[in-house]
Amino acid sequence: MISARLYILQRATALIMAPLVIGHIAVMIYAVQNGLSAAEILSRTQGSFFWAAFYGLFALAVAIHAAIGLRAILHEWAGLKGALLTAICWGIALGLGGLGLQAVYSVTG
Amino acid sequence: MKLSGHRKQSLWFAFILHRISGLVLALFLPLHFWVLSLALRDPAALDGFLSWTDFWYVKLAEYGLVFLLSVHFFGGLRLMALEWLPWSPAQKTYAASALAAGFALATSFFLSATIYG
Amino acid sequence: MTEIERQDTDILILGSGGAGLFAALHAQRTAPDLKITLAVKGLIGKCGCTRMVQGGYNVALGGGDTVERHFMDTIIGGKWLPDQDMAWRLCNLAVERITELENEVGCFFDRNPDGSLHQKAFAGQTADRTVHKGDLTGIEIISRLMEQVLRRPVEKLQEHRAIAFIPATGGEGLAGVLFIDMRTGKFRFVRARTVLMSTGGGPTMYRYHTPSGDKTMDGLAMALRRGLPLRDMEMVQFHPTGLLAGDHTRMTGTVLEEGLRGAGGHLLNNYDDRFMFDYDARGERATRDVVSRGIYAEMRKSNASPNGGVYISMSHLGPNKVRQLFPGMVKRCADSGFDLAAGKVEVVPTAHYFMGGVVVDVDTKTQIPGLYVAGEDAGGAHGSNRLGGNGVANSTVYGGVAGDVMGRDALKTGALRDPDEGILQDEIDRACRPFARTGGDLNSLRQQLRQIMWDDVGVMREAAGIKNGLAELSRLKNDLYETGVTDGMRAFNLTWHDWLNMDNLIEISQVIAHAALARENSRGAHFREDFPEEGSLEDSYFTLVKQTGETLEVSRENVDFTIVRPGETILPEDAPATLVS
Amino acid sequence: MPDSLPAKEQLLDVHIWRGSGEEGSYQTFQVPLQESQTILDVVSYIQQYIDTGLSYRFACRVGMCGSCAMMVNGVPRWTCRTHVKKITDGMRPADGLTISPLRNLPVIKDLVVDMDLFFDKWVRAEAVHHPTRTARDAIQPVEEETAERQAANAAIECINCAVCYAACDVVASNPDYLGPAALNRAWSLVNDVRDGGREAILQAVSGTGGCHNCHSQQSCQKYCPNELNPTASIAGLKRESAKYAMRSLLSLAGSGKKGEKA
Ligand SMILES: Cc1cc2nc3c(=O)[nH]c(=O)nc-3n(C[C@H](O)[C@H](O)[C@H](O)COP(=O)(O)OP(=O)(O)OC[C@H]3O[C@@H](n4cnc5c(N)ncnc54)[C@H](O)[C@@H]3O)c2cc1C
Ligand code: HEM
Ligand code: SF4
Ligand code: F3S
Ligand code: FES
Repeated sequence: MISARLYILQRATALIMAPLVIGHIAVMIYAVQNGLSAAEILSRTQGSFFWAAFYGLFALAVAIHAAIGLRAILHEWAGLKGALLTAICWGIALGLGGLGLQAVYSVTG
Repeated sequence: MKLSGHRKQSLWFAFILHRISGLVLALFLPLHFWVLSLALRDPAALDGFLSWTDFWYVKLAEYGLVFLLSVHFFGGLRLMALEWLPWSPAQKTYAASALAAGFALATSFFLSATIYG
Repeated sequence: MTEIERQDTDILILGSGGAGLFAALHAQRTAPDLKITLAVKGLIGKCGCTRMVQGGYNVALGGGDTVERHFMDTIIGGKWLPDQDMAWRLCNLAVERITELENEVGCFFDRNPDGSLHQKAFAGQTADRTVHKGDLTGIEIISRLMEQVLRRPVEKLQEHRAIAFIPATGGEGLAGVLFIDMRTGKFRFVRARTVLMSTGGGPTMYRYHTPSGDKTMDGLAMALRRGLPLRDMEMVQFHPTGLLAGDHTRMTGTVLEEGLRGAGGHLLNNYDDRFMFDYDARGERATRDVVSRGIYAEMRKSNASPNGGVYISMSHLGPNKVRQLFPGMVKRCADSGFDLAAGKVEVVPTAHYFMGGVVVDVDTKTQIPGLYVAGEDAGGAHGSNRLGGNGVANSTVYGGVAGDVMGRDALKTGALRDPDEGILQDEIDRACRPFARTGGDLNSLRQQLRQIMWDDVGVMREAAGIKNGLAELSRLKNDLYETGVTDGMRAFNLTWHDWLNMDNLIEISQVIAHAALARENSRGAHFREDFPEEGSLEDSYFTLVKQTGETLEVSRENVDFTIVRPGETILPEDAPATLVS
Repeated sequence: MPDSLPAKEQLLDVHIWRGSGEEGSYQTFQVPLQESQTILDVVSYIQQYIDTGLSYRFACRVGMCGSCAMMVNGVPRWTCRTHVKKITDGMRPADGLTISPLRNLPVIKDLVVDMDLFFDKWVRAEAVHHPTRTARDAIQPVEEETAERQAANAAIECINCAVCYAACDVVASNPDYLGPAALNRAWSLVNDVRDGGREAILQAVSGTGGCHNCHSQQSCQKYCPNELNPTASIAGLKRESAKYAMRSLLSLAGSGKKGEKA
């Protein structure tokens, strides 16, 4: 179910996410030390182009990456295939991407 | 899925760990995004959520998620190394190291959250 | 009347060893528009002995070696009994065939540092001539051939056991072949314009034997029943070192490679004495037949190991060195519970190859129009002894020849021939015979057969023993025909096939015994204790056995020295005796 | 009965799968233990001495033909070279041996499976030599020491036993997946300098059933009786075919642009 193209996309997004995951976890370790609050998060992220780009890229990459990953799982474990599988995976990618960008927008916008 | 004999080998466990972690992370993501987007619409609700994190069981769940993320991360790096670097016979060691590293990273997150949080 | 499925094809090939697969490729090339059907007792490419070839493939590829030298070695090795035209064609076409294997089929043979094919010398060769892929040459040859055949439009009839050649009504030529579809247990009759028999002989009627379990002389028995003459049937080659681990395991009899002795392995009797020098000045490095007889004689002196053989010991070379030199053999022994590197392993001579076979011409044609024979089933090319490395050369060379010839002949043949329905029905009845009986003990019969052949028509023979063997074989045959197989579930019924195997094995055992009795001298693989001399080379004869009605007729025919006479050579006068350093 | 039973006969419980197609169940037999005894010997004993209707497949009996693979206590193995002791050591004797047909292939009867699909995929993977020379040309000189030759050689000693195919969960759950053995052979050919089908192979292993479906479970490598490493071969294919796909994407994009200008 995974062709060369999807493979490339999945590995590429994984590579893109690699430093982002490290960054994200580091921020979390740092952030939780001061106790989490909406205000605290927003003060750090709001209006920051850097964080918008950081999390925007993360959200897009993860949407693609997870959709392809779930494609394999849905095929192998749920037996889905063909157009239905492709449609579902597009749905997951667009859904995750949309939700993700919305979340990024709400904390950085 | 019964654990039949052929699956009783460490690298199969590494595979299933990678898959489960990816799957759970993917399922968790929509929730995560939804909670964050509350920041715009309803900061108080977000705070309400965040205050939950004071409960130990939520902390544990959080720990679990961070563990899954870090173990998936290291596992992913391991897989890409397997695919793209010259073959190494030490695959079991790498898988064990990825697990250990994921564990260490998640624990340090957990500790800083419990000590300071 | 039993239900039979019927179908037609143009070219029908029995067996997927080196001969069968090559025939399929060549027939497809020669007659691409004709339908080709490949019928096998096992799975395509996964049965038969070509896959089990270890040492390699003999071919003269220059560097001083010539086709003439290969030919002379073959004739001398066969003790002047080979059909010289067949031997010549074998040596000559091997050159083209090895190139085809490497270039077209894709075989991956070992190389010299300069990139050319690596060749080594087997015993009995005067040049480094054996092309190989490590010590698993057969796997490489058959896997590559199998891929090529699988990708071509060849009809597959797998787990189809041929049980009879069915002549045309009126008797002119062959109509087709009757099979049991082993998976369903039903009969199938396939009409064909041309049929190749390449079922690979295989002397599995001996207590110890090397060939794969699917080989039970089916083809030779089928040919015998249609009245075809078989030649050199007394010539059974024994390999000196078969693994010995008791009668209850199928590992017993399988080959421990020749190279072990070559590298300096010792053969020890039960008292840890190196006994081979009592029999030959070359000790363990003497030729296969000599070492086999040495071991056999030692066993008879009550010097045998617990399981009744002798030991091969390599440990004096240093266990690590043995592991490094023979990784495959060490691992194989270890898997079976033996330590070849540091311990000693029980061995026994084991029936390995069958030189005898159907009389054919150099184009693989038999006396029956439409029937062709190639590979180990065909007699003549090796005479009384096959050189190591000439077996797979023979099956691939003549398999290819058969494919070409059959392709051309099938294009010329008019309508398919109609079968003699009476014979068809008789053959079905014959196969169903055990279902009408109850009782009997097939396992005991199998063990008796193996013991009789081993004792009476084995490594060493003499008239009284052979006669005793013949009497026992007749008794065995009667017992078999009173032994039943439970009917009801014919699909993949191995016990039914064991019965059919036994039928063929006993029949050919009788032929072997008759031929062995008829040869009153000792040549190559055939050793008569009552006639130990090789006899006059000038008057060399080969034996012929033919079935007429219920009786076997044995005759002798003089070898026609068409190319070279005993005492002469076709090598240039100044040619060195050997090129092997 | 064979004449060499040990003095005190020890019996082993053997549970064997009987049936055909999807239907079947386990049946238990008692087999005397012997000093040198393989799993194939155990199965043969049952067919010869206890239940003459039992079906199984073997040919060479020495690990060369790859006909005899079965699941032994849930693990795929070549049975002719698996010593019974290897399995029973460390096992509770009461558990006995469980022998079932090879996984991931349709069952014909009892322990016999239909291997056609396995070989169909072999051909579909273009895992068949693509000649560049004919029998009339000279044999191509190839140096053993080169990296390509060694890579081709490392993957070549496959007996197509389908043990790896049975061990792989992707094969079980993705019917199109070509499987470790076919891909391993394809990788050998990609490295074989004599092969003219590189592009055809890379294309054949890049589709929906191709090498990219492998999740590196490595059971193939773990259980391959010949110690081959299909995981490494498949990794190589993933690399080379991804590069190939990138190149063709780029060249497509390139030609697309030219098309626009024109
Ligand atoms: C262990 C071993 C090692 C050997 N090593 C060497 C070596 O190093 N060099 C060398 O030159 N030779 C060697 N030989 C000999 C060589 O393998 C054979 O001479 C040669 O391969 C025979 O080829 P073939 O095609 O005639 O028969 P095989 O390869 O034996 O094929 C026979 C085919 O016929 C099929 N068949 C049998 N009966 C029927 C039936 N009733 N209906 C349908 N199909 C049937 C079989 O299933 C099989 O597919 C070795 C043999 C053995 C056993
Ligand atoms: C939060 C983010 C992530 C999510 C939700 C996620 C999700 C998934 C999912 C669902 C799969 C499919 C698993 C399978 O087929 O067995 C997968 C596979 C994979 N992931 Fe992730 N992933 C994330 C981050 C990462 C990161 C950061 C990396 C690498 C650094 C990574 C590397 C991989 C790789 C290499 C695979 C392929 C595994 C295979 O084909 O067997 N992932 N991911
Ligand atoms: S790769 Fe190994 S396990 Fe797979 S078919 Fe080949 S020999 Fe068998
Ligand atoms: S077991 Fe299967 S998942 Fe890949 S590494 Fe082997 S093919
Ligand atoms: S019988 Fe040939 S590999 Fe086991």
